[in-house]
Amino acid sequence: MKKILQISLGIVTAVGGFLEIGSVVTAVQAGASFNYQLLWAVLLGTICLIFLVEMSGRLAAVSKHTIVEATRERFGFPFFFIVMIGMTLVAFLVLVAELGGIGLSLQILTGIGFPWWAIPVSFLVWLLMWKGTFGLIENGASLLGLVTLSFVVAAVRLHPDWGSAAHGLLPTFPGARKASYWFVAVSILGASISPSLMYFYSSGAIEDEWDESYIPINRLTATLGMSLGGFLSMAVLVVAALVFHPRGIDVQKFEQASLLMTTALPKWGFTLFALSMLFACFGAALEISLAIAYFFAQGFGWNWSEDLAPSRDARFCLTYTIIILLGAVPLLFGVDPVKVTVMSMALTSATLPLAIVPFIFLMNDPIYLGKHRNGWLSNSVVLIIILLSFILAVISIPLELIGG
Amino acid sequence: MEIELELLIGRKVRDVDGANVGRIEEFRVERQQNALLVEAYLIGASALIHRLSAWTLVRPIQRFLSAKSIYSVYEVPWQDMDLTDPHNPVLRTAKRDLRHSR
Amino acid sequence: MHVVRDVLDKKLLDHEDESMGRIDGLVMQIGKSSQPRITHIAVGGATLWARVHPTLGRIARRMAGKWGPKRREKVRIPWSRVRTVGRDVTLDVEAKHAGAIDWEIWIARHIVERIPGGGHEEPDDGD
Amino acid sequence: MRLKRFSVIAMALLAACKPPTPAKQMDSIQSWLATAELDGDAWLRHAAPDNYSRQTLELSRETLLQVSHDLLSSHPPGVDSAMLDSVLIRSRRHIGQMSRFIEAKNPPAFARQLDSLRADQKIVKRIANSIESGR
Repeated sequence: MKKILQISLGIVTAVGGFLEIGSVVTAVQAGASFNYQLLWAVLLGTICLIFLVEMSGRLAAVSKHTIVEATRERFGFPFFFIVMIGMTLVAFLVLVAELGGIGLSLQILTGIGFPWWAIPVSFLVWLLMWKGTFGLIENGASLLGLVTLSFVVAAVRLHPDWGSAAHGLLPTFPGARKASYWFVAVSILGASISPSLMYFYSSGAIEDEWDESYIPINRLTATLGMSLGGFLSMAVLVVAALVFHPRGIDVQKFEQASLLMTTALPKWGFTLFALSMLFACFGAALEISLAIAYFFAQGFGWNWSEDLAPSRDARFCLTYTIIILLGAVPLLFGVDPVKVTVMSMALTSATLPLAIVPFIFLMNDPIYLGKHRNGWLSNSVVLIIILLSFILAVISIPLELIGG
Repeated sequence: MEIELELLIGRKVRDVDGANVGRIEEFRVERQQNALLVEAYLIGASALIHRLSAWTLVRPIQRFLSAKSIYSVYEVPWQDMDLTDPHNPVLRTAKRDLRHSR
Repeated sequence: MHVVRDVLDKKLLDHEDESMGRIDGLVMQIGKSSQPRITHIAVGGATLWARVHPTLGRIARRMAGKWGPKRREKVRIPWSRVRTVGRDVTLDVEAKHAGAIDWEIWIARHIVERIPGGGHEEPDDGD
Repeated sequence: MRLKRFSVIAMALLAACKPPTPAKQMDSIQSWLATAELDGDAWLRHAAPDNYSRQTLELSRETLLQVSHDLLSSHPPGVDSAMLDSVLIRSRRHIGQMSRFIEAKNPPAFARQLDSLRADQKIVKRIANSIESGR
């Protein structure tokens, strides 16, 4: 009975915490510009994420190490330092995007511009981290995040042509606008395959003191939770394809995306979108700032626990305090969060090998995982998808930039 | 003399004739009550693989490429290593006299 | 036992299982004809950054002298204080006195505890 | 190495954004006309709040102003610039009126402006297609 509860809670957190500004913006752009054509990217990214999240949990449960701890111990500090730079830079951009997403949701609800929200929002995020516990943050945020299920309702109410949607699940080569097609594909992959999520997940497994008995639970929650989450992003893409694509709206600004559900759910669509983004980005902002703090603390061997009083793990708390404060700065200057989002998602895929290749080494380490280490299937699936997104990223990012 | 062991990792080693042997990757030690006694230095790319305990990942690839052994790992007993200049370690023997540990 | 794989970069726990950093470096004694012995564990920024680049090491050392806890000499723990080497390395010293967590304490005292809700160093009601 | 890629991207960001093709600009013009139309439609159906709708109409109007200025200043070949200019000015006026009628809480007048905006959309579409075929 207890296990069933754990599993369902895990799935709820996974689903509620899945969407964030990255997955929504990229899915909306994909649907608006390329109809169902890019659904395959969401599918591919989700499959890869399922494998990676399952591995993160398994590593923590068996070796009692988080990914970051194991990386530092196995590869030594000099290499770890390179990974740290790459990951924290990208994660910081994502944090800016999430804080901006909260600001934008409040902007469309209140009419007050998002730069004004930068300070209060990041203060609130910081306060929750300062006072809150891990359970509160993880469960609370993702329970609120369940409002994102409204995207599915919207998708169903628009009666999409499921047949042609299914066609989108198979990769196809674009007719026109090739550069932008691949760039959006890359940012979708980057939005789905998020290393920070892995760091957060494995740290959570340690905070909840998982052992080998959790392996089946972990497998189940990772699979169900992440696939349902991926299903949510697909719903977003489908709605965008039905609302924006026929009208020739090419979504560049959050204000455009905000109209996503006004046709499917005339009465509540607008508010539901705003609230979905508000809660989703808020949860993601907490998650990502925790992930960054975990990264430093675990890498340097500081005390780290979201459940301790700040003075018991001072350096850990100081890290996320500084990160969150810095995250507010670009928004104060009115940097467009949507632009930050798209770029940070593309950069995520560009930096994926840096995070994932060492991780694959760890997942095959007999010392850490014994008989629970990866099989050839998981290894090849992950590596292939990672290398694919990396190559696509390296090619398409410059093209996109030159294209303006 | 005192040496910071962590700085030796990755240092190139030459033998008596000045021939390049490889990089120091690992140290095999005997644990004692109040110190670790260095028994041998592991040199070469395979030593790196061993250090990353990555054989389970590398062996299949090796087999797939049907390469007998990608690299040799040299296990140098402490007597044969001269660290008087830590920045360029030198062997007291010739490369050909080294025994492969794998 | 293999030092780099099994010891270096492992987490250090004091006698109360308080985390006190990682094994950032190891001090090796070599003599003319005597067998090399690893006698001390080195902890701290100066040791750590020197592994990335000597210059970084020097900078870290200089800053350690000027800022925060103002500790000039590197933190070294004799190997004789090592209890077990397993998933982590446990010592029979107290983190506070070893000097390995000077920064943790300094930041707690000078910054975190001055922020409302920061709590104090003794264990809190876990909020 | 990551840092290098990072700086490369940063530099590219600065160097990038050479003027897009007329076709691209027409796309973005249509996209923003459609945005204004969808937003207006949503407001009429009480599906979007006043503040947001006004701001979005403003945003569309400003973006349209900017894009059409860029487009016309480049004198695109095979386009009746005068006609395009006039229709774009007209539609911008409609959008401006719409946001004013939101303030005035005047749906009927708002609806009239919305209809004429839709009419202009069709004209712009025709011009756009002519460019597409012209390419």
